[in-house]
Amino acid sequence: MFESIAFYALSALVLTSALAVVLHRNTVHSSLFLGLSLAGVGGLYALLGCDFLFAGQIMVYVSGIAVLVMFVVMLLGRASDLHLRQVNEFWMAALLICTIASAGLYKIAHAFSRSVTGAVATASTDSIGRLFLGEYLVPFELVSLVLLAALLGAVFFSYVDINEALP
Amino acid sequence: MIEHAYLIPLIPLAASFIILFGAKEDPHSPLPWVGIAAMFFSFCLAVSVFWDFAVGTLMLPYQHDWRWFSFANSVAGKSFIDSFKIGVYIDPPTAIVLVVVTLVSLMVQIYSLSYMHGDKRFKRYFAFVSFFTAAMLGLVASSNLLVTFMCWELMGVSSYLLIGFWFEREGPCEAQKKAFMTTKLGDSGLYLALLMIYAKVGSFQFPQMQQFFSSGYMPTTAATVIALGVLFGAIGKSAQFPLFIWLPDAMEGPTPGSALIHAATMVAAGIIVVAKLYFIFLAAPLALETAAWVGLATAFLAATMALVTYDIKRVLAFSTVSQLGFMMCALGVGGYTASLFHLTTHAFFKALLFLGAGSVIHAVHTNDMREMGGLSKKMPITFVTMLIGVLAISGFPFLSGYYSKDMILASVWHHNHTMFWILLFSALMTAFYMSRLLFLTFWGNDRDHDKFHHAHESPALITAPLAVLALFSVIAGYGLARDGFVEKIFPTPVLASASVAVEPPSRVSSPEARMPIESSEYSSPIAHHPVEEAELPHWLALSIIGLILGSMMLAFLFYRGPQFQTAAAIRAALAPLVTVLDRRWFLDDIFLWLVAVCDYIAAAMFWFDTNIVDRIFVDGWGLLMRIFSEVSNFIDWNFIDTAVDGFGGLSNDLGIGLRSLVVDGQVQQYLMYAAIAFSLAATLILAR
Amino acid sequence: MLNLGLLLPVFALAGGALFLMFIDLLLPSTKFRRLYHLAWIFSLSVLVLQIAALGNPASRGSGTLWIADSFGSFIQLIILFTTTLCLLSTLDYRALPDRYAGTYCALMLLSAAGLLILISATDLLLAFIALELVSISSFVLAGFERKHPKSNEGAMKYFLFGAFSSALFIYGVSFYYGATGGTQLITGVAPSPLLILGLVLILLGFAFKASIAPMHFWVPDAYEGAPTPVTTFLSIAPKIATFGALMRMFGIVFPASSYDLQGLLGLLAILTMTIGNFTAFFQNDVKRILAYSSIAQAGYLLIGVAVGTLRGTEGVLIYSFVYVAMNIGAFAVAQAVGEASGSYCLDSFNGLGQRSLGISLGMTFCLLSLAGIPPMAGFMGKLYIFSSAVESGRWWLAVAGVVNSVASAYFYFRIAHRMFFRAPDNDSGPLIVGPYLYGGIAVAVVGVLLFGLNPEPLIAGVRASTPLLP
Amino acid sequence: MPMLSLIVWAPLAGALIVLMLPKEKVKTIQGVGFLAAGVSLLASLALIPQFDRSLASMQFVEKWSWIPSLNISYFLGVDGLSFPLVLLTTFMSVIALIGSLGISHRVKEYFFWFLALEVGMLGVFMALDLVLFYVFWEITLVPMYFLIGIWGGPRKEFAAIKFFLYTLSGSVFMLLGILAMYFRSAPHTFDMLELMRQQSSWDPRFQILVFLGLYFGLSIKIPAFPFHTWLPLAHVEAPTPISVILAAVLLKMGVYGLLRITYQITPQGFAWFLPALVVIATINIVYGALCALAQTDMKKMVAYSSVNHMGYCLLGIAGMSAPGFSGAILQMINHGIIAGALFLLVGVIYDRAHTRELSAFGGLAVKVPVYAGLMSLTCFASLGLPGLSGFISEFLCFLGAFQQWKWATTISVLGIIATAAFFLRALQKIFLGPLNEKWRDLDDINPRELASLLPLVAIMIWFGVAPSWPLNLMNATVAHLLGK
Amino acid sequence: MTLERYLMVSGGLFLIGIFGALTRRNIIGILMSIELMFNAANINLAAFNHFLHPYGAVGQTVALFTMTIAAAEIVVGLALLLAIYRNTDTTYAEHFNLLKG
Repeated sequence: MFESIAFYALSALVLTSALAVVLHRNTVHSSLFLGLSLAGVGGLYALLGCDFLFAGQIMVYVSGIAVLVMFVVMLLGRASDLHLRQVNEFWMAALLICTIASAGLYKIAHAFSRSVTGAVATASTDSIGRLFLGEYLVPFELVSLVLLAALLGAVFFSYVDINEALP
Repeated sequence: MIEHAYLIPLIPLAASFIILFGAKEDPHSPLPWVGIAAMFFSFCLAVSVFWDFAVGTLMLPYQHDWRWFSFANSVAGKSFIDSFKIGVYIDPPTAIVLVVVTLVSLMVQIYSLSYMHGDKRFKRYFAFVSFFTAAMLGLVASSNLLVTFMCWELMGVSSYLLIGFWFEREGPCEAQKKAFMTTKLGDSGLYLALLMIYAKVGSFQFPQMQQFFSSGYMPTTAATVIALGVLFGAIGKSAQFPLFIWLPDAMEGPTPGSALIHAATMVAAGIIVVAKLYFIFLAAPLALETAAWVGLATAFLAATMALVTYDIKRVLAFSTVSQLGFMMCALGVGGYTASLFHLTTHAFFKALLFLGAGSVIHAVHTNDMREMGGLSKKMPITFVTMLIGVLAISGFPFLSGYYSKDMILASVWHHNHTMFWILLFSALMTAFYMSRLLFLTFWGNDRDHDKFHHAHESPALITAPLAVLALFSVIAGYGLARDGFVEKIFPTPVLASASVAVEPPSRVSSPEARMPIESSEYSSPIAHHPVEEAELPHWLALSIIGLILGSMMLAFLFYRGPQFQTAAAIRAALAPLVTVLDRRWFLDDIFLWLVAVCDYIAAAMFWFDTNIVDRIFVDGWGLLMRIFSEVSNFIDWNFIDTAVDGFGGLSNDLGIGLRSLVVDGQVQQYLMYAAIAFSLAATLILAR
Repeated sequence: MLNLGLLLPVFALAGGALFLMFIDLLLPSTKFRRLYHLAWIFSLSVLVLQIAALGNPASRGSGTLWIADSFGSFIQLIILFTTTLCLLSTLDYRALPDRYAGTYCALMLLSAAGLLILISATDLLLAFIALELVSISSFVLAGFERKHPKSNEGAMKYFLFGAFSSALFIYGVSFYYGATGGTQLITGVAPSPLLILGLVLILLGFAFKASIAPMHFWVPDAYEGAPTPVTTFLSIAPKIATFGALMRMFGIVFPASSYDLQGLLGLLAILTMTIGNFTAFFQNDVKRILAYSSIAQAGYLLIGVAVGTLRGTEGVLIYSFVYVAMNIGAFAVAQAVGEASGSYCLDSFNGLGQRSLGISLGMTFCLLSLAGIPPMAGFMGKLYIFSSAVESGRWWLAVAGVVNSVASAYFYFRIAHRMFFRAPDNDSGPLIVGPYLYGGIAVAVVGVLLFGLNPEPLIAGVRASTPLLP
Repeated sequence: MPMLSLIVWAPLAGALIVLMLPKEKVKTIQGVGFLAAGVSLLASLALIPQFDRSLASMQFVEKWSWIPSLNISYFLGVDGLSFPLVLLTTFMSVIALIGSLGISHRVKEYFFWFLALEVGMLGVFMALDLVLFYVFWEITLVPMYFLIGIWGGPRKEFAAIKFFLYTLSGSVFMLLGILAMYFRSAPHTFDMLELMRQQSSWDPRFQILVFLGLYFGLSIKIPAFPFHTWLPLAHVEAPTPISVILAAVLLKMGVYGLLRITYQITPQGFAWFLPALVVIATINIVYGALCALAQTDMKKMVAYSSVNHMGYCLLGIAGMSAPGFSGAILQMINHGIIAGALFLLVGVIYDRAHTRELSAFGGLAVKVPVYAGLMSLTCFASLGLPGLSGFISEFLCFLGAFQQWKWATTISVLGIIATAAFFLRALQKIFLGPLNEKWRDLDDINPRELASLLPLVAIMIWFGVAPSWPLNLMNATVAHLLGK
Repeated sequence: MTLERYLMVSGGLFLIGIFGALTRRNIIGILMSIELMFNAANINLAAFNHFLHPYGAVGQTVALFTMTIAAAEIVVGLALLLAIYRNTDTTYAEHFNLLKG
């Protein structure tokens, strides 16, 4: 019962704030809603018993990414933007696409209307750790390379060369 | 000598090349003598062959073949190497025709020495004449129908060259083209006949073909079709109705050339080929009948046209056409002997007439008879020889034309009385218009003083050939008709027995031929036309002489004075008819119209080619593109109505359509397609 | 069994990248150019090592999430070769400031390492991470001319499209996980809607990298904007590696035939080549033309995947191989012209035939090869690919392929047309080509001719490589 | 001594040498070009005495493995069908090279492409492996594209690309047909002779499909209606020597393929298509002639006359009889000679007058008698005047076709009249009538042009009077072809 | 609670993400939308792990990887955006149309 209430509440939170992210005129607000939505997703993880994931979600997404985005938004945002429409002329087409796709996704989901949870939620950190250092060792190491590349890129792009900056 | 008969055509051929390439062009070149010498040599050869035959020391036919080329052939899934032969086949008619041709050509060349003297293409003319004669001799002497056809075509091209000899003027150019094209039209019939003959017989050797047709293997329908094809060829070449239109125009060429083309050689070739292939006609009664009627129509129509023409050469041209009609008609009614006899005599007197006319033209520098008159005083030799020629062609008793024409009339009389009367009327017209020519030209007073004043008798090089030909015009008829010699020379072929013993056909290629013969379907081996050693009833023969003399008298009455008012009055009275005749029964107009239609069709075809067929490719691609672009437009609701600007002629609808997918270069447009792909995947895959 | 040794080349490259970054710190700024040399030597030595290991059975086998088979190593050779040549041609590309050489080379090597993993991966997670490694490196590489708005824009579009398709890919992986309970590629899974949708989404994710329609839209923009050596790299290495991965997935593990995906793949193949060829008609920028051309080439390659037979697989490998030669040649000439004239506009090719006949002929040969005209290598590749379609009875694919080849000849010949039929703009002398670029062109042209005239070694090599380990 | 390889590759060697020469050394380049083409010509002439005319099988066969994994071999050989065409090619190449001496612009490239073109043409006639055949077939396209596009007339670029795309779109379908045959054979092979042996077990439906693919490619090259429209454009825009090659050799590749591949490997498809082929042949003849009649540009007229003449070849083939085949092959040779000469002649006058409009001339026979004579002779040869080479082949074609297709042959024979009409009209407009004063200073033909024309004219007369020499070359083969 | 509900939430989130990616004019908006799509995938993974494959934590691990990758991507993206903003002074997607056709 609690689970249902929590689920629906969290779902509503996730979806409405997601809608707000994509629809809100003010990009700053959008980024705030993004954090909210991501937090809601974290809540869903918790409901599913994914404790480590929940923690990761809050730490990486809500406190990392969402804040980073907000930071950039504020860096690049301009007051004038608030008066501009933030949705382009494709919205009708996009809506159509999403409507069409939703039918398919609904059908997929519907196939699992009877599958209820079988296992009791247990702490999964242990098995995650084993996977990280066992089967998924190489991906784990590889991710570091990805992050390294991302880092290189980020540095490269945001680096202001003294010589270049001069006129 | 007979074993060297192959030299008869080859020597003039060689001479023509020597003349053409022997030296630079020179109005006074001595090279034409080479041609004359060559022709004399050929003439001597031909005469010796004929003489040997006439005195009985030589048995004709003579045949000698060489292998020409071999090619693979296949019948019913079996293939083997077949070969064509090239060779001479001389039978009595051939022998005499060779003599006639070489003689006329010799005379024409001698005559031309003077006539063409000083022309800037003097030498070339003789080369053409020699070549032309060579082709004619080859046609006559060949043992292989294919070679005959080749010579036939070569003659066509040399007549083309001769008619257009003075190509700087428009007239000869048009005339030569017309002559070539018209005869070419006829040739296609002969060409098809050749194809059919080969398909049926499998050989082009005359003896083999004769054997095949005589033995009755040939279905009548096939024989008829073949014969009609041959006939069509002859119609073109021998200027029969309705293809005679080219001949009057062909008078644009040098007059001696006309004499050669229209007296002894090219126009006779049609008759000769029909005669050579007479065995086919014998197997095809319908074709024979057609030939007769075509000849009749030609004889009649041409004669009518000659009545109203004032151009001296044109009159002769129509007269030629008319006489050829006589010959064709005679062939059609079975008068083989008569026809070839007339061909022989006609060659002499028509060459004479042409050369005489040339002499006149040479003297007065006009073709229009209305500007002549009274020339007998100035040009006595020409006049006398022309008179002989006119009398001969009119059928004046005991001159050559009398015998041959009489024979033709006789054979027609025995065939069909209606035809006879029409033909007789044509003969009377012949007498009339030839006399008219004579009277207008030589009689009466001079109508054009200036021209008359300058006129003078031609030099000996011109008059001598006239005299020789006049001599032959006089004696040829009697000489040949005496003792039925003509029957010996021109024995009417009959189907029942092959006239010569030849080896059986090496091969009978047509599959039908191997089937048992069903009597109803195949022509019977018995001749349809039993040979009639017929003569006209005496009363008729005599009255014909009278009528001919009468019509000559009539011509005298009409055209005697300097102004020939009588004729003019009659002409005025019959104005519509005269117009019809002047316009040559509108046949020319019909042909011009046909040519125009052809041009129009050609233009339409070309339009079709550039605007329709060509676009199959260009727009084929375009269509492909359009289909794709429709598809992409369907996807792309940001349809951009882009003006199609052709690049490189390739339709670019597809490119435009595809490009419009991304024309804004906006990233979300790109994402859109990815999303569409996603949604399609999500729905379509699951709709299974 | 971890069997990490099988990933040795990857580690070598990644280590090389780290090493370069380290050296970068130590080198004085005047000598940054040496980093390029270092990088290509690195790449080349890995290539040599790989070749040396070809006959070594110890270098074959499978690890937990990866596999080292001859199929993979064949494609790895192609990738390493391409990387080497692209690094070399960078030496003759002036627009890149030397001071970023370290970053550039490191990213290039990382990207190559990612591709090596991608081709060996038998696990979707590993493949995903490899893809991301490649993507992120190439986003940066594509935008490497930081001050250049076109480069920026191309990188941005590339990035957005890439991120979007990554999302699709991982969404597909999640379905795959739902259907199989893992991320490893395993055979014999019953086709359920969940699985199929997952596979299709994964296909779309791969399609992004391989520039298969409808995920190709970024290609022309990114290619045009990116520095030319990077364009060369992007047009070859990721594409071929992705095709390798695609073939692993749809050839072996989820045979397209048993999952009803052949029609879809065939359709995508036709769509891809049609879009590529027909859109290329109207381009006036050579890099863009070549970009669309590379889209079209992906379409031809996809035919081989769609056919799914052994011959199709061989065809893809052969075609990939010759594609490297001809594409490198074409891009190298384009770069040489671009360097000389400062523009990649078609007009800058005007009269090249009169200026430098050799280079123009080389370019012509490469273009002919791309159009699939004998006796160039491209013809042999197409012959093989189309013959696989004919053999399996998919006439429509072969017909679409040949029709597209004809259409493609049109725009390839637009370049030849400019080179030979137009007069040079002004009295410009022979084209000056840097030594490294010249070498690249020479290698490519020799390859194009050699493998066109004597494809036997290539075919034999491919035949030895095709038996895929499951 | 692998003579056939020598013939094929000598021009390539020449091309490579030309490529290495500096472009200023025009004389050397020309010399190398002549040397290379001359080696080919001499080698092919040297084969004549060795060529056994009584054999129907392949001679001088060279077979080496080329791509063993696909069972593709380097397989050359000639028989009575291809040997005359090889001779024609080597011969016409030298003639065209003589004509090429007039090219003064970018000589190096010209000779390079020209020699490359010769390699392709020769290879097509010798290859006995379908892939090899296809490779050579396509090799001809590219040089041709450049030769038309660089040295052509005003619309050369469009003509070049149209030629290229048109022929390429045909040949790719041929490729599909080849592949289909490959996979049908067991073991898979591209060997033509082997396929000829195996074809009897293929079902008619398959043969028809394959035939259609092959025919599409071949018919474009021939060119058969309705795929002929590239020809007028390409001919008109190409430089003179290239028009010569195009007409003399390239068109023959299509007919050759028809006889070599479709007839022998897909006979059932061929037989199935015969009624259509005969209609196409008739259309080619009549329609080509009529289109030629509508032309005012000499070169275009000659181009359409090629359409018309290739119709004779098709008709002869459609007859499915030995005379027809002989005629078709001989017609190929003769048309090569005659059309080559015609294009050379048109080039001669174009070089002087810079126009090819028929109506722009008039009365030239007075000014340029030698030229007029040669032109007339060639025109007459082309319209099938007996005694010149066109006649015999035309006649054999008709002879072969007539037994089976009476009506089509009849219509075609009537088409001859149209052929005669357009040639005569052209002759009249150019040479006859009053002299157009504009051309008062026109020069007659010069020795170089004469040197390229006289051999052709000599052959025209030779083959017209005594066709046994070319026919003997092909007789055994043709007999074998039809005697199956 | 059934898997269906979770899948529907995830699907909804994914579609909202797609919608945003297609329609947000601001590039940052697009980036945020793509983050939503990644999260949708993660919900799927977690839910499948929980409902269908409860033994082991592969789904969760993959989700963690995804999170990391998404973070890496957004970092690069934002840096790129910064660089572009410096050059062009805009963050609106439709302003980037130099390259087209």
